[in-house]
Amino acid sequence: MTNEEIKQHIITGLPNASFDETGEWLQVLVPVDAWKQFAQWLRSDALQMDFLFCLTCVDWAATPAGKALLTMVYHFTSTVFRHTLVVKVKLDRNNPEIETISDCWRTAEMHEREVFDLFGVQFLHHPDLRRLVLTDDFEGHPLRKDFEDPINMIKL
Amino acid sequence: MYRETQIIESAKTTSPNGGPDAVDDGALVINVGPQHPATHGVLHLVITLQGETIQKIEPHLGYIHRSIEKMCESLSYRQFIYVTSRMDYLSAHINNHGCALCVEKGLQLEVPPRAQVIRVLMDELTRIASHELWWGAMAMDLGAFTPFFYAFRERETINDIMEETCGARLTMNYMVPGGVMYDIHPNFQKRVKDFIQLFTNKIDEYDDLVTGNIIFQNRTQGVGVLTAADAISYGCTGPVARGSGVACDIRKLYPYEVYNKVAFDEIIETAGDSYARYLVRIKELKQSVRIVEQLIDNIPEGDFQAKTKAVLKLPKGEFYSRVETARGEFGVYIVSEGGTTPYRIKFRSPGFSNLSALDHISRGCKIGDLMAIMGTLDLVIPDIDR
Amino acid sequence: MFSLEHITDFIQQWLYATFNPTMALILECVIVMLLVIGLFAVLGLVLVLMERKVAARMQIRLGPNRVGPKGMLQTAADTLKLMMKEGLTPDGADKFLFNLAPFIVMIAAMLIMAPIAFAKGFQIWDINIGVLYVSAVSSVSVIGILMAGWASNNKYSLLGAMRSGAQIVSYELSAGLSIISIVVLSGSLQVSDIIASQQTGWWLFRGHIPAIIAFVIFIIAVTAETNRAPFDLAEAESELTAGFHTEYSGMKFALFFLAEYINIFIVCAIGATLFLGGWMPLHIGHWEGFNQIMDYIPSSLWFLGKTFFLIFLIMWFRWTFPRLRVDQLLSLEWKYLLPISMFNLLLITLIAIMGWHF
Amino acid sequence: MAFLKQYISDVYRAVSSLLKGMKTTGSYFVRPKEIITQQYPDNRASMTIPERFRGEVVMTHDENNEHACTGCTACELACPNATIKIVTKFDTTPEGKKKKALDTFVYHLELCTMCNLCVEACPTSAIKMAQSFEHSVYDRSQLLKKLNKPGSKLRAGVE
Repeated sequence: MTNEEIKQHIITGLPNASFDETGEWLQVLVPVDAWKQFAQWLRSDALQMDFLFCLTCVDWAATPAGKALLTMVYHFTSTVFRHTLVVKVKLDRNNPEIETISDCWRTAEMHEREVFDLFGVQFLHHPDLRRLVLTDDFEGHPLRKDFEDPINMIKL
Repeated sequence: MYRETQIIESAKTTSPNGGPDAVDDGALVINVGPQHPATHGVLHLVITLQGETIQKIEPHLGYIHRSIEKMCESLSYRQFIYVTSRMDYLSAHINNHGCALCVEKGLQLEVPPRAQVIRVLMDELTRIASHELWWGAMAMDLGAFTPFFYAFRERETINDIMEETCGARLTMNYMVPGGVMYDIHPNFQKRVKDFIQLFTNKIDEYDDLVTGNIIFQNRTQGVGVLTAADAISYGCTGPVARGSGVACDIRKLYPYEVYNKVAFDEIIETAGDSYARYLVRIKELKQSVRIVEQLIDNIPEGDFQAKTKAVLKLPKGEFYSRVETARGEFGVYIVSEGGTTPYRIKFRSPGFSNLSALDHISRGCKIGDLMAIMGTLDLVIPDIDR
Repeated sequence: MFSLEHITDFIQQWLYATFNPTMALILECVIVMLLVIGLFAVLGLVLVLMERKVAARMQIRLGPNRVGPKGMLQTAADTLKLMMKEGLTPDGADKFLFNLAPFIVMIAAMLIMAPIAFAKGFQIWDINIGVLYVSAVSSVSVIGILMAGWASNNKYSLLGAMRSGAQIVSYELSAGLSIISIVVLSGSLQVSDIIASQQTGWWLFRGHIPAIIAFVIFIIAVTAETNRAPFDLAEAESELTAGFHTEYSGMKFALFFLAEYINIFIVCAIGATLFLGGWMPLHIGHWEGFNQIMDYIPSSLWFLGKTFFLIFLIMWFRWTFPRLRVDQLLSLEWKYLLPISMFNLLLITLIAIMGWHF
Repeated sequence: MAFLKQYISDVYRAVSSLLKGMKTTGSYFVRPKEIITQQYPDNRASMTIPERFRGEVVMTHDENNEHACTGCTACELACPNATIKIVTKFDTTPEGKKKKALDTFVYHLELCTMCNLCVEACPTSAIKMAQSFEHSVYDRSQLLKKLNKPGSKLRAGVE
């Protein structure tokens, strides 16, 4: 499907989504409260986005515009139609909460645990939200821009 | 730090999906790893057993987590490439390739044809070397020690070739944005051709020793079945997904460099069991040889590196590139704010997603099957932990 | 001609002439004990070195080559190291059983030495139920293994021990049935009689195809009984790190290690005795000249040659095959080996009754 | 009967596959020429290291004890691990002008990953990768190296 067709499909389902076509793939910005429903629709309906190949988060604290902003970035592709879509969800940096999608895409379970570990994003209704790579008693979230570790981090 | 008793307690009380697969009292919880002969690195699996049957596997990661993504945020676009060799150290070339591609995408840099061919040649040689090691280690996991040495004999030849051209055996750092670091060594073509000749004879020996062996077939056939739908849902890529019948070879789907100009087949098996994954890799060896054979005499003349500025600056924006490593799809996601260093970088490593399917496919298997499954998932732990 | 029989006879006569009978018997026992322990030490060193050299040659490498000429003293150095090492007993282990287990395994291995005929007339105890004795005592070692696994307080050890128990008990059956087929052919349980019955030819060749099948089954079964690859599930290092001896170190580990190799030697010696004629030289029909040349080779060399050939075969298995899974191991025994060997035993009985063998 | 046929063919297939494997290992057993063991360090004299092999960073000095390092710190900037530290001083040229020059080239071998980026970055080819690889020492401080030889100076004509 071309980007235009994908856009049409999305707008019928989610009128207040905003698009960005500057990158390699079509990007869509989804409000956080509509996310879960949108994800389920993506997975099963016309777009058939069954393959979530990248799930990550970006902390914008080091930029002037994003003092209180985290962005979840989901890269989807469809093994049926071979089209790719990037979905972004903006979160409040001080209290980041988002619904889990690990029930739609099984790979999200581990990826969400990783994002929780390194960014501190709370995934609601996640089956097993614990730290993944760091120890259970670790303090802070290392991939946030304001994380400081005076012992182990060497500034060049 | 993790305390063993705590982990055992947590494994007993928490059941991730609740309900039917809650662990009952007669279960035996054992820790496989982080120091265990079969995990090939510091992977820690907490396994709940009922007799010898696996009820649940819970991977505990992070023993070799170095926060490479955070490190890369303070390294320039030339510098960060070498770090990725330390992730999947068995396909270091291909990782570096993915990073170089991403930077080139951001700079809109045209790579000279000679460099493209050299890169693909190196990728395929790396893939052969990686699959060689996997083959030996997999046979060793299943109790046959001798194949390991045969595999290493051939792998050593590749390493020697790499050493001559790239200057290092494992973490080469040969890819730079815009091409390769230096031209191929004058002996390169001859040595690769010698290797190909030697190697094609040896593949039959591998079949005699392992593939056709009745014990090996019984150990792998029907073990750890991953369906196509599950493979997609778990984000599996590479030989793991292709063993389940999912076409996911990045070299075919989204060709980069000269992959659209060479003839090779994407190997797909449909059984989804360990044996299918094994066959995919063994057949991929032959396909890699085919690619190398096509390219080795056709390296175009010209520059091996495009002219680049001394300091690279990517424009503001997001760039994603993906390559097919020996283990699957390796993605590099760079968010640039226009500076000399990436603002945020994310490596989508194939091993991480492939590992997440481990619990699902090994439930109900015997503990001996776990070795076959882990062997065919071909996990490289630094790639998972990053 | 040089013969061990003359030496042993001479010593016995001298002992009984010099001392009273009780004293002579005690002295004889002491001599035998020293000989067996010496043999154990030498066998352990030689077999471990042989294993490492065979493995190295198959794996296109050199193997031990630093200590002594061509690495001959490597195993001696290893033994020295193991003796110097601290023998740890893990916390929470059953200390008594933990320390007892290696000795049980070792003593079981030592006991089987008794009825083996090393050369013509060179046998410790020619008991009239020799073969029965061997198969009875060899199953004692499983108790030691179970004990080691249980007492270690380690889950890997326990799993390994349980596997070993299931495995040895099952494979005893087909090993026993193959032994019985030779007993049927030779008509005696006594080791010396069985060897004597092969004067004209070895049972492997005289018993037609059923004897060969019995031999193959015997080799497979004893490989399993000695916990050797491809049946090394009790140790299975890629699954259970080291199985039942995970927690052992130092000299106690060395005893397990030694017992494994002694067991291999013993089962191969029994195999050589039953199927390949023990110390009997190779005789072919009426080729008198050939038979006489064969007779010139000392009987002890014949015995050792046959035994080491079988040991090499078992080592060859180990360095070629992957390991079986535990359920496949048992189904191999119960679905394939046991039915085949029962049917085979019937055939052999028929051959023996009808006198069809050569 | 079909069952028996299947049973026998199973056994035959199994045994023949096992024998094939034994043939492979057995053939290596009788061919000691195939042995590939390299007896390092005994073969140190006959060992050849490819000229591109990256063992450690060295600075080339010519027979007059002169090097080509101007102290421009390009390598220091290119290094991802802070392996290189350039200490500069001010020399007085014959014309009486002050000129920046290399004082000490500090090289931390223990931090180096042999990525070759410093050699690539050097505008005057003053440093290169050496083929030595036996770097193990008993004390980490011995890995901290000063690359410019004592009393060495900048080769004339290198800018």
